[in-house]
Amino acid sequence: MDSVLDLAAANLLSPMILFFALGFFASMARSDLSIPEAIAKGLSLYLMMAIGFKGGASVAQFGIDATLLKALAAGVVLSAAMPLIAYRILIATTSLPKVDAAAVAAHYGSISIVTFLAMSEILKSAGIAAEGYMVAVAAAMETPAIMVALWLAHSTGKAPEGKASPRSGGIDPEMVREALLNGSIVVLIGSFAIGCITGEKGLQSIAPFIIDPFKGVLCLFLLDMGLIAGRGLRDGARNLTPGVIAFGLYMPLIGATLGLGSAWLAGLSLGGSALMITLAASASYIAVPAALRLALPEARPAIYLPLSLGVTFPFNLTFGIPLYLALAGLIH
Amino acid sequence: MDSVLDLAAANLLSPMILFFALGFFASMARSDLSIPEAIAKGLSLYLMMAIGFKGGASVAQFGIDATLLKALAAGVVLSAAMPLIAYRILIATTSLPKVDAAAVAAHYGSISIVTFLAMSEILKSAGIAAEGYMVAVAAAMETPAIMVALWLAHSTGKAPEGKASPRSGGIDPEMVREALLNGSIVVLIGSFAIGCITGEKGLQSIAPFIIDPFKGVLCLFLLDMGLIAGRGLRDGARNLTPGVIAFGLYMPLIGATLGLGSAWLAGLSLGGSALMITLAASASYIAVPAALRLALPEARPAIYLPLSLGVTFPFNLTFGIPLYLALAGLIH
Amino acid sequence: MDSVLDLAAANLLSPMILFFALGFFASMARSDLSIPEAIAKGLSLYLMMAIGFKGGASVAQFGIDATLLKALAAGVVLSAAMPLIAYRILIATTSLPKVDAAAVAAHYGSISIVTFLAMSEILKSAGIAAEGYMVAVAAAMETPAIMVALWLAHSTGKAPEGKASPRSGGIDPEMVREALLNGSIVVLIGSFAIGCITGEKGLQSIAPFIIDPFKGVLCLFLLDMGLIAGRGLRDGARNLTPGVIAFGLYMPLIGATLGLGSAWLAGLSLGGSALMITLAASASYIAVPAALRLALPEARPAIYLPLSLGVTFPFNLTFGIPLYLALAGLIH
Amino acid sequence: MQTYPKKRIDIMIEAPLMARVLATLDGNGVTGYTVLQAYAGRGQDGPWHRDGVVGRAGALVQVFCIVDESRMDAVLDSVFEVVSRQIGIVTVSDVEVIRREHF
Amino acid sequence: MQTYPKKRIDIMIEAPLMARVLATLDGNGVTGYTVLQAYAGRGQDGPWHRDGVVGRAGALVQVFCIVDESRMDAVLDSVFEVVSRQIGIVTVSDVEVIRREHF
Amino acid sequence: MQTYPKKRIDIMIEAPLMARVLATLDGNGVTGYTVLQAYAGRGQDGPWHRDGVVGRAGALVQVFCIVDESRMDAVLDSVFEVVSRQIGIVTVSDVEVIRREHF
Ligand SMILES: Nc1ncnc2c1ncn2[C@@H]1O[C@H](COP(=O)(O)O)[C@@H](O)[C@H]1O
Ligand SMILES: Nc1ncnc2c1ncn2[C@@H]1O[C@H](COP(=O)(O)O)[C@@H](O)[C@H]1O
Ligand SMILES: Nc1ncnc2c1ncn2[C@@H]1O[C@H](COP(=O)(O)O)[C@@H](O)[C@H]1O
Ligand code: NA
Ligand code: NA
Ligand code: NA
Repeated sequence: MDSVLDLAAANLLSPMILFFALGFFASMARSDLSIPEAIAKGLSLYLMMAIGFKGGASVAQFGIDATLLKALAAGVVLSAAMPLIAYRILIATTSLPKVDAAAVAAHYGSISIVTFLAMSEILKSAGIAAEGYMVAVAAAMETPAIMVALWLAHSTGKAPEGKASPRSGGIDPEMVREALLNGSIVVLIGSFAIGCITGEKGLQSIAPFIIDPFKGVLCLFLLDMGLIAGRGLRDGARNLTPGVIAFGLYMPLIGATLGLGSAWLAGLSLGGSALMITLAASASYIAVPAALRLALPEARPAIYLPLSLGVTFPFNLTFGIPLYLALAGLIH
Repeated sequence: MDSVLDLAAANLLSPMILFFALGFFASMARSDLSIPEAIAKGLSLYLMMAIGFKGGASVAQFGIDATLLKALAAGVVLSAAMPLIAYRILIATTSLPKVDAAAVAAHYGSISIVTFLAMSEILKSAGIAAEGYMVAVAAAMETPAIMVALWLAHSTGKAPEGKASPRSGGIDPEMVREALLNGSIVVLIGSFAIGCITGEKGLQSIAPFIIDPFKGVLCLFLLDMGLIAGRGLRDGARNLTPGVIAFGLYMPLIGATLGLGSAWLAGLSLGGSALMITLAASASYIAVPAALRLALPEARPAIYLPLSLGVTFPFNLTFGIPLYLALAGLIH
Repeated sequence: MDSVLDLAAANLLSPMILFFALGFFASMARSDLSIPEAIAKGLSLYLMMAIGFKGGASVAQFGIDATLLKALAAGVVLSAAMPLIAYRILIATTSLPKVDAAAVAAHYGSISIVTFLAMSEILKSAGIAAEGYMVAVAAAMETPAIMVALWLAHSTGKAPEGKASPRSGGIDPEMVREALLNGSIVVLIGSFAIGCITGEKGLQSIAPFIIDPFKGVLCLFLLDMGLIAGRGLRDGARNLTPGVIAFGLYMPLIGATLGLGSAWLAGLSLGGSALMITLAASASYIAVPAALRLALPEARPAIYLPLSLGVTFPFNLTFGIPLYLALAGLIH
Repeated sequence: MQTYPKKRIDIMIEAPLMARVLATLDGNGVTGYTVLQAYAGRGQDGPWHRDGVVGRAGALVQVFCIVDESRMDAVLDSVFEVVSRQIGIVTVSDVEVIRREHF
Repeated sequence: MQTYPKKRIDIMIEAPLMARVLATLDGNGVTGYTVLQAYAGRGQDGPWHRDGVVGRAGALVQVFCIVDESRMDAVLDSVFEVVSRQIGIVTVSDVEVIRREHF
Repeated sequence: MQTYPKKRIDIMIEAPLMARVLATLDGNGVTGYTVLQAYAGRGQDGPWHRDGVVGRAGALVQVFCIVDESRMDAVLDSVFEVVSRQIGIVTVSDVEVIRREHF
């Protein structure tokens, strides 16, 4: 237990978390600090490219085995199953309308890649190796939750169809294509593939760009995430009831538990398990909101965005990460 | 004297100054070269983050002593006193209306962080150490000058109040809050604090991002500053009388002398003195103009911007820096 | 022949080309991946600054000789002569109107700096040195082709003058000034000059910015070029007849042959020859289109942009580069 | 100078919906349209700012389109169908153009 | 399609003043507004360009707001109070909207 | 609040032409103008998007200018001369302004 607390303290006092906190409190204090959208997008592209490439190069070096398939399958099942659980809990414990409950559920089935990055850095600092293909698992977990949540919203029959044209509701193939080909996933998976192809040699040739400054760039990016999360919470807190906020804090723990089981079933290493738990515990705030605005416009972003960004994301980053690493230790 | 000239020559032929000159002449020749606003803002955030963090980490390493408080106090006093001097000189030697004189005075009391960065680099190349907390002194010197100048403008009674609503004139608390929480200061002081907390270990973990490429990034940023300064001078020179231009060249020397005295009183090291002198000699072109557009809209940006950006900034960067370093040598 | 194939394979499997391919196929698959304009502009500035500076520093180190002048002269002659050849071929083999033929011809006389960068990287990986002043040759080759093409368009008399005002046609001095002072050229030549002045010492001081991460940044930039080229081809392919597409594939070979001759005449090294051949073979898609929209608005961008960007650029990057290096080997 | 009366349709829409609105305009045979990116705003759902938004959701774009009056109703009907379930503000105003052929 | 007449108020203002103008609009109970970022311009004080400006000062933003005619005068009066001492251009024009409830 | 009728001229133009159009406006003695950067669009020549364009060519900017009716024809004539050979859309609409001196 000692080491969990040590880990937690070390995490809270790392530059990454402190920059996040700086952004968070700057927003709360209504500072005019902001990072231009173009820069934030550029940093995010860089992070996807770097993490994908490194994962691919590591696969090229250590090879793949049956665990890859098991981990992928576990990820997809988790992403599809968690919204069902989340939805039931929300209906039972909060007064959210069904359509909002389905929308929130989708976020918790999907993942936050930044939380994944933060866990990867913690593992790296602690000298714990992880399966390189976990980035592919991360990519695979982004979308299934959206499909399940849409099915929930429409099958429970309460989505107000109104005068909507057929193509603005339901799961149409165009939407699936869009979700699968969204920019971040393409860069992540594409860089992963390039890493696999060019291997250690390719990695060496661009290491001064994608490895050396990585952690510093992540700090700058987390400063921006802190600004956004703080703003989200500041503007959005009044829309969240205590029951909903509580959900944003315990649902990650439920996800983490399921992630732990999946990691164990798939036979992942300590580092891989920590990443799988983190993915399960994390909630989306990019891919899912964008998809839902198109496919489930009745669901209110003013509920799901502050919850995922302003409550769950900071919780995972600060307290979740050391806890999930400790959890992973239970099966190794 | 020899070594001053050597220093001056070395400074003029450094990549930093040459990139500044490239930008300056490109603007003068009406090239369409420009650096997108988002990139310039991103570079500036990076520079604030890096300089703040490094300062903080150095404080963590070497500790603080009473000099810190003395230097902070000296900085605040300087920032508040210089506008009074500058204002009197302007009223006595130029035909600027009082409101413009007060506005210009505010700029010379406040500071230019880029000039500070350039001096830091020169010190680093010359192997001269400086107190890490000088970045905190820089931050503390940004705002007092604005308050004093507003008081000048309003107390000399000539600010045309006209039909203005009460909240668009005077020193209201909201404005003070805005000035203190402006983005650059938050990043500078926040990174300083993070550097203090995470110390040498934190610095090492992000050094490949914030230390190694620092000088190169500064060169690119100075290219942009050159473009902006050149454009400012090109479009604005016609608004400046010879008396005003002369003020833009000798006021830094007055500031430098006062800075020298303060550095001596505060007991700063050679490097710290050079930085203090540079801060006193430099003139703001970011924080002060933004604040004045709100609080003193009658003052003409067409006067104060070209003067600070197109006259004083290039002067300090090219001739000022070696001179200020030599001045610092007088008390060590 | 073996080694050419090896080289070709190595090139095709390098991270640079794979990132280009990733972008290309992402566009083709209509992914929403995009790189913000400001980031793309920032990356491009960085690349110009880095390549210019390195070239200049290498000139400072190895000195210049008569070859420099010969290479510059050869470059200017090539840039002016190739549009004449290209124009004739287009008129003879395609049904393009004269004004479009002249416009296309201008692109093939001018150069693509990114193709040049890619060749430089290949040379660097292969440990082949090249004359640092080749960046100056590249800059010198950008503009002459435009002048010749405008003269072609107007002298062949078929440019529909219509009710156009005199200043919107012909070669006016303002346009020449604009073309010579365009942003990329100013940064390239300016950084070259700064590299010459500050030499190896200057280079060392900013190497962690302009040398170490260079290849990685180029990969990210090529991802964007792939996106743009793919989009250009996707939207523009229907405007291109087979004859025009074929021209986009064999004209680089004609250019390469002329480049080979010029390199031989100028007495360039193996690396320098490979770069000269690459410049001759490459086609512009930045400077020339911008100039033509002003000076030859009747020419259709829907023809010249997809041809240069979507056909010739990918061809050069993938198959051209190893071939041109092999060609350079013929004279060494 | 001779000018001709046309209608300008302005559609403020969330960025993720942009592709769908443009496809609708394409399907209605308008001769062209232009998109501007909004920077910040506030509505019934609270404020937003481009620099404070992650991903595409949340930020708005403004699509405008100059059309002949004769085509206006058809365009409005089909645009309305797309935006009726989402955030979307549509305005119409009178403009004069100087090149008639273009619209 | 049924449309309803409203007024569109456009306010060009220096970026540092934006927060103050938006607060004024908020205080006047307008249902919403949108801000666009201008790129360049020229006025009596000379030219400016977004890429050539340091800090926030100098660049302009354009705030627009669709309001009911009944509310227009109140909005204009209070906006004018804010912009009267600064650079600021305010225009009003007629538009038709398709969703009446929104404004 | 007292307002005064003016004309708003909007000129959509390719970015490389911007300098020329602004010089024309300067030459016509307009009191000022503002430029917005467009983000994407489609016309007879197909679609474009700011993030998918290399260099300056291809992207559009929108120049607008509030002028007095008396000056409108002169401005339109000379702008038309510049844009007649290029891509360019010019519209004119009615606006009311609150500060008469400014235009
Ligand atoms: N009256 C209005 N005038 C201009 N823009 C508006 C107005 N109302 C809403 N908007 C814009 O539309 C967005 C969504 O509005 P709403 O659906 O009311 O939340 C806001 O964030 C604004 O950018
Ligand atoms: N007549 C006008 N039409 C459009 N924009 C204008 C006009 N006059 C001024 N502006 C804009 O308002 C800014 C300030 O104008 P001024 O206060 O005249 O210096 C200019 O830089 C332009 O961006
Ligand atoms: N009817 C229209 N309404 C608004 N913008 C248009 C219209 N037609 C063309 N445009 C814009 O002008 C550009 C060039 O149009 P075109 O000359 O038809 O290719 C397009 O890419 C659009 O951005
Ligand atoms: Na999850
Ligand atoms: Na000062
Ligand atoms: Na060529």
